[in-house]
Amino acid sequence: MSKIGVFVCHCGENIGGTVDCEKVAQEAAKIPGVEVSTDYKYMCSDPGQTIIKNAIKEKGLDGVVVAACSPRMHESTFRAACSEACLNPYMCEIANIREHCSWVHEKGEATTQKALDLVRMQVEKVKKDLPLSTIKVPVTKKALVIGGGIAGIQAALDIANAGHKVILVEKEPSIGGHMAQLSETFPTLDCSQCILTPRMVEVAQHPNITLYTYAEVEGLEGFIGNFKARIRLKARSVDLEKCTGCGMCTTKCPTKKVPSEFNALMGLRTAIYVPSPQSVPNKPTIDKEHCVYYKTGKCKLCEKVCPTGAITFDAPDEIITEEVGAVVVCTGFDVAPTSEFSEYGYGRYKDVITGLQFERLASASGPTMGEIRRPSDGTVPKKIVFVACAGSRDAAKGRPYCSKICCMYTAKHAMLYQHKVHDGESYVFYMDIRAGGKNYDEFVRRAIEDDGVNYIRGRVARVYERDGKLIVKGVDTLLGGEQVEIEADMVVLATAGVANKGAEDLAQKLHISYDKYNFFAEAHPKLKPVETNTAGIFLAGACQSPKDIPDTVAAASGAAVKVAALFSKDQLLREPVVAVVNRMAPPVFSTCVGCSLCVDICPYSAITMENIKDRGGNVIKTVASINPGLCQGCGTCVAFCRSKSIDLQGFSNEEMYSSVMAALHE
Amino acid sequence: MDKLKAKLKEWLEAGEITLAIGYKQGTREARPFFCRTAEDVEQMVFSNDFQPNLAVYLSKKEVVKDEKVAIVCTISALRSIAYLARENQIGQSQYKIIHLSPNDELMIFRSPWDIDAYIEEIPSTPSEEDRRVIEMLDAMTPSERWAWWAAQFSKCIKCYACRAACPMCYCTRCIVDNNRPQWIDPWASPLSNMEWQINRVMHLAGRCVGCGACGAACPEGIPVHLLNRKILDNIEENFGMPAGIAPREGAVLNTYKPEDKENFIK
Amino acid sequence: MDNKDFEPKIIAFVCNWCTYAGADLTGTSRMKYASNVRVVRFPCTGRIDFMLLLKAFAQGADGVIVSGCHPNDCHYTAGNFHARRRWIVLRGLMDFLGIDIRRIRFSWVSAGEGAKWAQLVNEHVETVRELGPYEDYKKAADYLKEGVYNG
Amino acid sequence: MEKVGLYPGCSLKGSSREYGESVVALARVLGLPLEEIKDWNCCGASSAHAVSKELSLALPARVLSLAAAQGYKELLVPCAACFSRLKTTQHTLMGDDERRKKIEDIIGAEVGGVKILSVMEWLEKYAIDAIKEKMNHPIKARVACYYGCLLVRPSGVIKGDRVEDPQSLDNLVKLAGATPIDWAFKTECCGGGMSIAATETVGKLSAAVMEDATHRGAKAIVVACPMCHSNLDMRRPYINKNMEKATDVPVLYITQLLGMACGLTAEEVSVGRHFVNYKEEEICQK
Repeated sequence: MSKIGVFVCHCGENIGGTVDCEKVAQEAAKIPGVEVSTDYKYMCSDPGQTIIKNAIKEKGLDGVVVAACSPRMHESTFRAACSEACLNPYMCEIANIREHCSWVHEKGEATTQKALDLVRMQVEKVKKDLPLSTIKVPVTKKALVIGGGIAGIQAALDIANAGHKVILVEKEPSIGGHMAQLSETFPTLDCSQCILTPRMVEVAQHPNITLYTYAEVEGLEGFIGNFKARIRLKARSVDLEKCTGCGMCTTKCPTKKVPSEFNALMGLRTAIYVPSPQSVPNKPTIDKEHCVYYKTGKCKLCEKVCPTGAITFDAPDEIITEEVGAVVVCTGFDVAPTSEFSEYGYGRYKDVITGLQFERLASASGPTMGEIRRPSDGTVPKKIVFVACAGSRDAAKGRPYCSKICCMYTAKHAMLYQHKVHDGESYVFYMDIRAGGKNYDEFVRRAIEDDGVNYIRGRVARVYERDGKLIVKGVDTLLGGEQVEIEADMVVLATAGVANKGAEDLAQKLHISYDKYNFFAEAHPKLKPVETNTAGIFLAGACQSPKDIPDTVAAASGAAVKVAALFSKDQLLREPVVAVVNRMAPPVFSTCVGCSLCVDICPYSAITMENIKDRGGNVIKTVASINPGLCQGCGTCVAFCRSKSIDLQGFSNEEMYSSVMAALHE
Repeated sequence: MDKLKAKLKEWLEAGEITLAIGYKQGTREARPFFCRTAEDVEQMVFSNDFQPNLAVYLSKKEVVKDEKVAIVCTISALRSIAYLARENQIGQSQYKIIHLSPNDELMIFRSPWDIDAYIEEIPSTPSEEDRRVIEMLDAMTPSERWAWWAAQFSKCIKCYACRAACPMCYCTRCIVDNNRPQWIDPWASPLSNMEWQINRVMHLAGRCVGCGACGAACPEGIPVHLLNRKILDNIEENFGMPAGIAPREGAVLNTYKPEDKENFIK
Repeated sequence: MDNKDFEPKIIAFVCNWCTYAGADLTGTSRMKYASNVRVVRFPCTGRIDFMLLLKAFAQGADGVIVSGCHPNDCHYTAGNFHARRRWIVLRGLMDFLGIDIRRIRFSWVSAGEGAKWAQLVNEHVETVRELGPYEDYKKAADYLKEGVYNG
Repeated sequence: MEKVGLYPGCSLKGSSREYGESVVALARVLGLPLEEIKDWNCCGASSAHAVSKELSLALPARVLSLAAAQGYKELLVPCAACFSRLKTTQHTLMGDDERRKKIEDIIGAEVGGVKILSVMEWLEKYAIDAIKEKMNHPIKARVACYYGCLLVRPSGVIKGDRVEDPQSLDNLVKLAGATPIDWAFKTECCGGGMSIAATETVGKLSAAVMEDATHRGAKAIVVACPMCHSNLDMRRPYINKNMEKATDVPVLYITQLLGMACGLTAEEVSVGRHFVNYKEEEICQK
C-alpha cells in the first residue's frame, strides 16, 4: 500500500478564495493510500516546503501530491524539496488547482469538487509513478564544424579559444568562403580580405583546430555528445606536408584557361591552382576535370618542376572517422542559378553579371585589379544599372523570401562604382529598401545623397542588347507608373541567395530538417535560432537563411557558446522523460515484435532496431531500441505501438490510465 | 492448376521444399492444406476467391520453423506477404511464393519485394454484398448504427478467431493480453467486444489488405471485416493510399503530410 | 428530455506545450469558464492513446476534448501531425460504429489562446449538455449485469 | 497513333482561315490523325471573362466536356486565345471542386480530363520525326519567332515553355532549316484585342515588335496566334506609320512555314490570304 502525502496550497486568497482547501485536504485524506493530507497558506514558501519535507521523513511517504499552481510554475520547486527529503523527485506530482480551477471558476461546491478530482487524479498517478533518475550521457569534447566560411571560422575559433578541440571541414581547397570573394563590406567599406585573412591564418595556426580543406562530411552517426563523423579527404594530388607553396607548378601548368571559381568565373586559373593569393592553406590542388594528365594520361609537367616532389598523381580519396560531441553546420549559401533570368539575358549577354561577379570586379585582387570594366570588351561602363530583388521576393521564381543582403550590397556596389568611375551614371531599380541594421539606412542615404546614385522604385521587365548597349526596360512606380528605358553599358543583378547545392543531401546525412528552399531549419524560430531539432547539432550563418556578415558572426558565436556549454560538463544530464522499449527475461526478451514501424514515426530518429543474439552470435530476435540521448519524450511512438511494448517514463500507460479513471471517480 | 501442381511436386521431389501450404476442398469451403508429398499435392485446389488467407502461417513460427516452405497465394495473401516483408516478419527469399493469376498464369515470386509491381495495378475491393451492407449502415442514423453493432457484438464470445485468421495480427503479446493497465475488459460485454474490435482495426489501419479473412473466421457470423473495409475506404479518401497496396514509403499512421486535410479540428 | 440541469463530465486530453499552457493563460487572465472539465496533461498530442478517449467514455465521461499545438507548432515537430492522422482514422471508425462523435471535440489551442480555451470548454459543455448523459455507452458496458441487450 | 481532336474556334473558320487550313494541310502531309470535334461552341474570348465569371468558365467547359465525351484524350487548340481560355478553365476547375460541380451543373455534363495541346505542344509530341523525314524545301531565312502573351502566360496556368524566353517555336523553325533570331520582343504585347477599338495603339505597340525584328535582320515573323497575326499583318499600314522605315516583312503561321518546308505549295497553306505578301524567293530555297 502506498503512503502518499497530499499538500493543498491556499496560495493566499488565490486558491483559498474560491476553493475550500480545508475540505479538499479532508476529503483527500479518505482516498486509499493517502497517509497524510494537509493544507497551508503558501506551500511554496520555506515553511510550506518544510511541512512537506517533514511529512516525508516522519511518515515515510513514498509519493507526494502538491495541489497548487500550474506544474509549469513550481513543479521543479516541489520536486527539489522532495529530493532534499530523500524522496525520488519524480514521485512528486502537481495538481493544478489554481490556473485550471480557482482562477477560472466561481466560488462554490462544484469548484471545490473539481479541485478534489484534480488531486485524486494525481494521487492515482503517483501510485503508478516509478522512481526515475536523470539520464547521464558522456560527452566527447571535440566539435565538428562543417564549412569554412566566416561562420565556420568564427565558430571554430570561439570553440577552440574556449579550450576545446575542433575539426573544421571545408569542401573547397581553401577556407574563406564567400566573404573572401567580397571587395569591401557594408556599412563601413572596410576591405573584406583585410578583416578576414588574419582569422583564416589564425584558424590554420590554432593548436586546438584541425583543418581539413578539400574534404566533405560523408555521414554522421550517433547522438549528442557521441557522434561519429565520416569525412572524405578528397585527393588533391599534392602532398601538403611536402609542398612549400612555391608556386612553380602553377606557373608551368599548360592548362591556363579554366574559369576561376574564386573570381566567380570572371577570370582564369590553371589546372593546378591555388584559389587566391590569400588562400589557407596556400598550397595548390589539381583540378582533375581540367588537368591534361588526368584527361590524357600525359603531361606531369608540375611533377617535373616541383622542387620537393610533392605532386602525388592518382592518390585515392581518403576516408577518416572522427568522434565528436557536437556539430556546427556552417555551409553557407549560393547565388540563384543563371538560367532563371532569361528576361534579363543573364548568360547570353556578357555584360549582365551577378552581384558576386561585381564584387570580383571591384576587388583589388580581382581579374581587373579593382577597376570596373565590362567583361565583353574591357571598357569602363559609363552607365550602369543595378537590379535589386533578382529572383528574391518573387513567387513566380519560386522564391517568395527576401534575400536580405541585396539592398545593402547593391547600395555598396553603386557607391563603389561612383567612387571608381567619377563621370559614370548609376541606377538602382528596387522594390523597397530594406536597410534595418546599425548604420545601414545611413549608408543607403549616403549612396543616394552623397554619391548621386539614381534610385528608381520599380521592377525591371526586360534587358536586351541592341547595338552594343543593354536596353533596360523598367517602370518607375513613384512617377505614376511611367515606363523607363535606360541604355546601359552594364547590368548587375542582385541575384537571390539560395541554399547550397548539396544542402538537402547534407541535411539527410546529418538527420536535420530543412525548409522547402533547402535552408536548414532551426529548432525554434525565435528561442532556439542556432539549434536544430537534432540535439547536439547547431547552425550558423547563411545555410539557415540569407544573412549578412554581422548576423552570421553573431550566430556563429552563439552556436559556439552552445557547444562550449555542452562541453562544460563531462556528462550530459537529461530529464528522464524518455520512451523505453520493454525488456524481459528469455525466452521473451521483449514483447516488441520488431515490426519497425515506430522507426519512421520518431521525429528525432531515436529509434533503431536491435538484434538480440545468443552466445553463438545468432540473431534470436529483432526488437526496437530507443536512444535516450536522442529521445525528447514526445511519446508518439508509445501511443502508436500496438503491443504496448514502448512506454514513456513519467507519462506511462499505467500513469495516464489511472489519472483518467480517477478523474471519473463516482 | 496443373502447372502449379507440377511445380510443387517438382520442388517436393527435389527436396527444395519440405512443406507446401495450399488449399483443399473442405465440407463447404476450401480449407488450408499442408502437403508434404507429391500425392498430397494431387488433392490441392485453388481459386483467388478462397477465403482463408494462408499468409497467416508465415507469421506463425511454430508452423514454418525448420521447414522449407512453398506457399500457394491468392492475391490477398500476396498483399499480406508484401506487408509482412515491410514489417520485417519475412526475410528476403525465405519462402517460395507461388500464385495463379486470374487468367491462369503461373507466377513465382523470388522475393516478397517482387510482389509490389504485380499488386500495384490491382487495388483491393470489397464484395458487392459487403459494399451493400456498408452503404446500408452509412444510410442509418448514428443511433441506429450503434444499435445494429451493439446487437452484433452482443453475440461475440471473445474467441479471437478474427485475430488468429489475420496474417497481420502477429503480435506475441496482444493488447487484450495486457493487464497493466487492463485496456480491455476480459469478459464479453458488447462494449468490451467493441473495444477489442476498435483496437484490432485501429492496429490494422494502414496495414490491413482487406482480405476479409477475419469476418469469414467469425463463428458467430459478425461481419467484423466491414470495420476494416471502412477504414480502408477512409484512408483512401483522406490520404490517397489505395487499399491493399503496401505503400512504398511508410504506413498510414506512422507517417504524415503537413498538408493532410480534415474538417473537424477547430 | 430536458437537459438544462444536467452537468456533463468532460475529460480534456491536452499537450503540455500549447493547450495546457493556453489553459494556464486562461487562468492567469482570470477568464471564467464551466467547471465541468478535468484536464489530463500529456507531453504531446502524439502521446494520446485513442484507447484513453474510449476508456473515458466507458468510465462515465459524457464528453471528451482533445487539443494540442496548431499544425507546424508542435514542440516535437511532428507529434500533432501524427495525432491528426490518428484522429481522422479513429473518428471515421467511431462514426461507423454509431459512437456519438459529437461528444468528442478536437481542437488546436496554442499557448497564447487563453480565450479560445475558455470558449472551447464552454461550447463543448453546452453541446454535451444538450446531448444529455451518454447512457448508451455505459449500457453496453453493463450488458452482463442485465443479461440481455435492450438498446 | 490515336486521333487528336481539333477545336478550331471562330478565328480558324473566319478571319484566320489560312491558319486553320494550314493546320489541317500540315497534319495531312505529316500523317498526323486529326479530327474536328463535333458541335463545338465559342470559347468565350475575348469578352466573356469580362462579363461573367461563370459564363467564361462554362463556355470552355462545354468544349472540354464534348471532347472528352467524344472519346478524345487530347485536344489540339491552335488559336492562342482559345488555348488560353480552355487552359484557364481547366486549371480553375481542377483546383476547385465546388466550382467544378457548379459549372458541370450549368453545362449538364462532366468536364472530363482531356489534355489540351497548343500547336507547338502537338508538333513537339508527334511531328518531330515526320518533319525531319518529309522536309524537302528547307527554309533558309532568318526568322523572328513571336509568341505574344497568350501562349506563355500566365505561367502558372500554361506551365509549358519558359515564360520569359520561350523556345518552342524557335526549335520548330530550326527543324525546317530556318535560323531563329535572338531578339527581345518575343513576348511583348502586339496590342491584342485593341485592334479595332484603339488601332493607333496597336500600330505603336506592334511597330516596336516589327522594329526590333527587322533591325535584327528577320525576313519573316513566325506566329501561332491569330490575334498577333492580324495585328502585325492587317495593321501594317498603322505599324509603318510608326516605323522609321516602312517594312514589308511578312508574317507567317508556324504551320504555314513548316508546311511549305515539307513541300506543300503556297496555295495549299493559303499564304495568299495575307495582307503583306510573302516573297518565296526571300524565304525558301527551292
